[in-house]
Amino acid sequence: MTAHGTDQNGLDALYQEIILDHYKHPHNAGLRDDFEAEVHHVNPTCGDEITLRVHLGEGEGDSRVVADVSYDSLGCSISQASASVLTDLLIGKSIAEAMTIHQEFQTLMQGRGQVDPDEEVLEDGIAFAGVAKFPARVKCALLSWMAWKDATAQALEEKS
Amino acid sequence: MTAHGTDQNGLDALYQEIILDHYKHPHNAGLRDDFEAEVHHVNPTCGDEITLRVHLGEGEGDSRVVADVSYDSLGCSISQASASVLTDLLIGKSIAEAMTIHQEFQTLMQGRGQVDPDEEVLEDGIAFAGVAKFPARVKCALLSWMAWKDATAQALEEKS
Amino acid sequence: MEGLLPELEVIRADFPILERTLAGGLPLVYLDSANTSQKPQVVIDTMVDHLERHNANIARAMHQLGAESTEAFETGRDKVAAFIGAPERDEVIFTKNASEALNLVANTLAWAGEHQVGAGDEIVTTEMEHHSNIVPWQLLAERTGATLRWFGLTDDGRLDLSGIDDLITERTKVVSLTWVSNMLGTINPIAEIARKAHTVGALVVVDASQAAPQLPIDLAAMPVEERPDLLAFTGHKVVGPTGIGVLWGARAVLDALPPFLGGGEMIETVRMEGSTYAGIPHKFEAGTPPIVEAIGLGAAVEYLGHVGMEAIHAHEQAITGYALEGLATVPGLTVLGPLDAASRGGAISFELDGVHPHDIAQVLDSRGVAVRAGHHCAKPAHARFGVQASTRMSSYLYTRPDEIDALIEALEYTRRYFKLG
Amino acid sequence: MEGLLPELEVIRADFPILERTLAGGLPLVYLDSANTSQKPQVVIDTMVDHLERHNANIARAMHQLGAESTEAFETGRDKVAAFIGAPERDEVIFTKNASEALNLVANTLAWAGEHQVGAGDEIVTTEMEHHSNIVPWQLLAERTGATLRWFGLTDDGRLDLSGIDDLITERTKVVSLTWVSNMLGTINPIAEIARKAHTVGALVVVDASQAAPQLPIDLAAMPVEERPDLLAFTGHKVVGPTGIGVLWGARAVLDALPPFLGGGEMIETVRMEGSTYAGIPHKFEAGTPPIVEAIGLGAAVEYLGHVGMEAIHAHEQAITGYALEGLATVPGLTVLGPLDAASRGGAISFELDGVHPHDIAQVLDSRGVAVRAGHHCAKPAHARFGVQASTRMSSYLYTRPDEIDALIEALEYTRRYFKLG
Ligand SMILES: Cc1ncc(COP(=O)(O)O)c(C=O)c1O
Ligand SMILES: Cc1ncc(COP(=O)(O)O)c(C=O)c1O
Repeated sequence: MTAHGTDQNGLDALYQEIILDHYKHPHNAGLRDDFEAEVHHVNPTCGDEITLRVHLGEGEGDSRVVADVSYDSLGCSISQASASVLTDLLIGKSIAEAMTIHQEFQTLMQGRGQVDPDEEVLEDGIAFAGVAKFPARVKCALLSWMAWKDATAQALEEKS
Repeated sequence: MTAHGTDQNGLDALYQEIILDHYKHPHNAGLRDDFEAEVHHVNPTCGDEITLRVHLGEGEGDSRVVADVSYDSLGCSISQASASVLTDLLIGKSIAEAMTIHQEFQTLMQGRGQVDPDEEVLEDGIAFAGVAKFPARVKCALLSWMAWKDATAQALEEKS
Repeated sequence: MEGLLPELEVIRADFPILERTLAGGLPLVYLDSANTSQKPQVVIDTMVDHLERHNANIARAMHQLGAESTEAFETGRDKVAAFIGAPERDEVIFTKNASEALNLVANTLAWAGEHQVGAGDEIVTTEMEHHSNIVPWQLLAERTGATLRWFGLTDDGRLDLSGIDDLITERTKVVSLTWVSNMLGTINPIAEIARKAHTVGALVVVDASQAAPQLPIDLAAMPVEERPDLLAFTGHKVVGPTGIGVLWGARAVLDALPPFLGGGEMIETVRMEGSTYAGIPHKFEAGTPPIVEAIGLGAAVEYLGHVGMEAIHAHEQAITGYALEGLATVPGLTVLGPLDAASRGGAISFELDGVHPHDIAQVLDSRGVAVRAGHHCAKPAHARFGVQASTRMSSYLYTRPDEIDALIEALEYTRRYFKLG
Repeated sequence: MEGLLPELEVIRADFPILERTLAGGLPLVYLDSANTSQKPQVVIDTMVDHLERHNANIARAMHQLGAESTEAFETGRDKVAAFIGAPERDEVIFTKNASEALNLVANTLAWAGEHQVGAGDEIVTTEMEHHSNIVPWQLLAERTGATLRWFGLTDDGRLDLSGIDDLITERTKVVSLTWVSNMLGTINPIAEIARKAHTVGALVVVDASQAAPQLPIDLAAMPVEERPDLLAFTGHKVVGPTGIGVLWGARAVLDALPPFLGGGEMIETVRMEGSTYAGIPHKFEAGTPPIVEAIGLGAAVEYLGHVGMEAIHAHEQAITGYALEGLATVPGLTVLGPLDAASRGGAISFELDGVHPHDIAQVLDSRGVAVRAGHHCAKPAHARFGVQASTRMSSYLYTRPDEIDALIEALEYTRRYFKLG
């Protein structure tokens, strides 16, 4: 599974091919016009930034659909790939389902490498398992996820 | 020369009989009405305080006589005895002479126990030689002397 | 003696300085712990290990040393949070000492924000405070036009609460007081005062500099009405290093205060035209924090936790009781503050007729007994009792009863030395 | 190589951390000294000796430990004064870091006094400052109605002085700038700027956080017109501990500033109704100061003095020159800031096409090479060059040329790892 032969101190566990692919070819990138909430999140220590918009479908509360997540981000491979994977995983899901995935991803990231990811739920997201062993990089992986949660909360408030 | 037989870690060098005598029976104590300048000095670390008045004789500059030094002080044996000795030494001298004595006393106090006092000049003041070995107490011994210098400067300014 | 730490000799062996001898080969009798406490080997070793093997700047560095240093520093915060039972670990702010922690609060209250203090507002403190809990409020009052008011003291050294309804009113914005007096030893009823202050919507600031070393503190377990909004203490009095203090504050309050010092990691983003700020705790930790000190403080409070704060408190009370008994046998000696050990901490200030405190301390020092003489940064409390200075003995978890005996004996010697009756 | 410290191996042996190995048994290549420097054994040992044998609070204590501690602390001040050639040792104020030193100045300028800043006044800084020399001035401007203005930068990373006559005018109350940039490495012409600022009566504040580690400083030898009025630096970057910084200020200026933090030994007398304050340095040292840290800092600057600041500066220039040459060989790598070693300090920030700085730092770390990635607390300078982050290597007196080789090699590896051309 490692990308470069001998694993340099876990480096290949961090930089899985999947991550590098998403980094070089991010999915759903760019800001799109339909949205109910936009947030701007910064990682103060390193300066990584993301502007993220959430567009929800009609309906009530948790059952509304995540119709779109669009974003513009500046940052390292981990933070960029993570945003790309996020959109793959969440767009089209109900908010309830998306929150479950969010929780699963966060648990994985904060598990210090002790948590086994569920490929059924996280799909490409399981490639981030190695990131959990690098505490300084966990924030990179979570930046877009925190932004999405914040934006979704705002979008829901907007409605009510 | 020590007051109490065996010298407890230089204690007897600090508390010479002369010092204890001046402490118990201070000379020229109290505030008197004739004065050109009054100052209030505090040793911030320990709280010792002195209010000191200087009365100068007629004349010009340095040749004026220190007609009186009166004071009210709160403090330890060293600071009290020092004020008492100061008045003995300075009252009646010209300002020029008094400044020389002041300088001599200050040099003794700041000499860390390496300076030999001149009994001709300092009289009872030589009893303070032992204080110079106790850095924490040097400020006690100098409190009244600093106050006198300050008050005298103010009294001279007043005139001009 | 009832209440002493059972393993006292083991504990003493943890403190290398206690083996030191002084001039003349005398053993050290250290009774100045309210001024600063001694440090156990584990605190020193933890700091050395950090400096020799893990030193790096925190938060900002991605390399292995940086990750180790950051982890050690933030673990220090976790340990401090556990030590005081902080509801949230991010509510623990590292400052340079207790004084900075108190000034942080007083200083930020001057500026625009929910809790801003202005003309007509009142700040309440007490006459038994350390200067570090008086001067910041005087500066705040002076600079904002607010009025500083204070609780007076009873003759036996307790807060005079009789006028509390006049003192704490709708105009009161802040009530700041010490939990345990560093001069009188008095333990104040902070729960009762907090309850009252909260009914008028005032912020309650507690100076725990003398409480944290001696009393078990569990903020999360306090009823909210009685819980301080902010609480300060200092590292060097809880067997930790100098250069570090702690401000704990309820999140809502800390979030509402404007920034104190600017720079370093307290920002979210900086443009020349303006900046936004990070969340707590970083918002109040401008610049490189006291890293090795936070790590040392973590080891210190963990050490105290292992010994047990209940056990330390009992030990202090036993020693204090024993000392009060001993001091009562010295002719001409008057203790300032409450006379029963149960309602006081382990600092005892006293006067001895006919000898000035400096002279007492000097003679005691010549016998190896280290105490403090002066106003102990509590001039108003001294003025209240009509004294300019006093002598203070203060014990800690390593104090042995025979050290109290040495003190009493040295006081007798002092009387003889100064030829008192 | 010309200019290297002749006894480099002896010096390296003084720094215990340099013997450490990292994950995978790799040797440590520490190139993050502008972030924080490593500590020589003598600094660690001096601190340990103090904690194990002399620990006591200072100034206030009359006993032997107190006298020893006070003497050691004040000797620390003497050594720092000598290190920067301070005209007077009492002009050296100990703070907790450089950030607090800068904030002390900005904060006290808000209050009544000779130098008070108010609406209509102007404060001048530069676009290459560390956040710690930007945010305090933004807060001051915001809170007083003054205006913050700044020098822009030229494309090669120097101050753009072309508009100096428009920028520094009769309205200017303060000019605050860094001596050496922590991001671009640029050494600024502080003498020239001070001279100009003094003609309009402005105070000159110099952030010497990156200068003090590398350049010989002799304040007393500077012509007064060119001498800063205030100068700040931080202990942990001059091989000293964290938890301590230095503010030097001309006596007349420090005397004229109102107090900053209140409490502890900064007072002359305290009554509940009002207080008066001590003279410098104590006036600005509220609470228990960083005692063991001041002692450690004294040992640190003495150590640097023994090696010789001229020699250290030459070493840094040699290493920097060698590094600039090496970096120039890496395809797609761009150095930010001046390209000649003579006009810059030992921090070199760079970009590598196609790889984000975090990813570079991560790969470098896997090879044992510790560098910093991010905005280095200099977001405006990054914004000026259109980058959001950069990678920074920074050397110090213990850096060996083969460590630069290791960096270059690791950068090549990074390019291969990310499959760049
Ligand atoms: C130029 C400059 N100024 C100020 C600082 C702040 O120093 P400290 O974080 O120790 O307060 C630093 C270092 O971080 C710096 O490089
Ligand atoms: C009650 C009290 N408050 C505040 C302080 C100030 O602590 P620090 O000097 O560490 O700031 C002290 C100790 O000196 C104290 O005893």
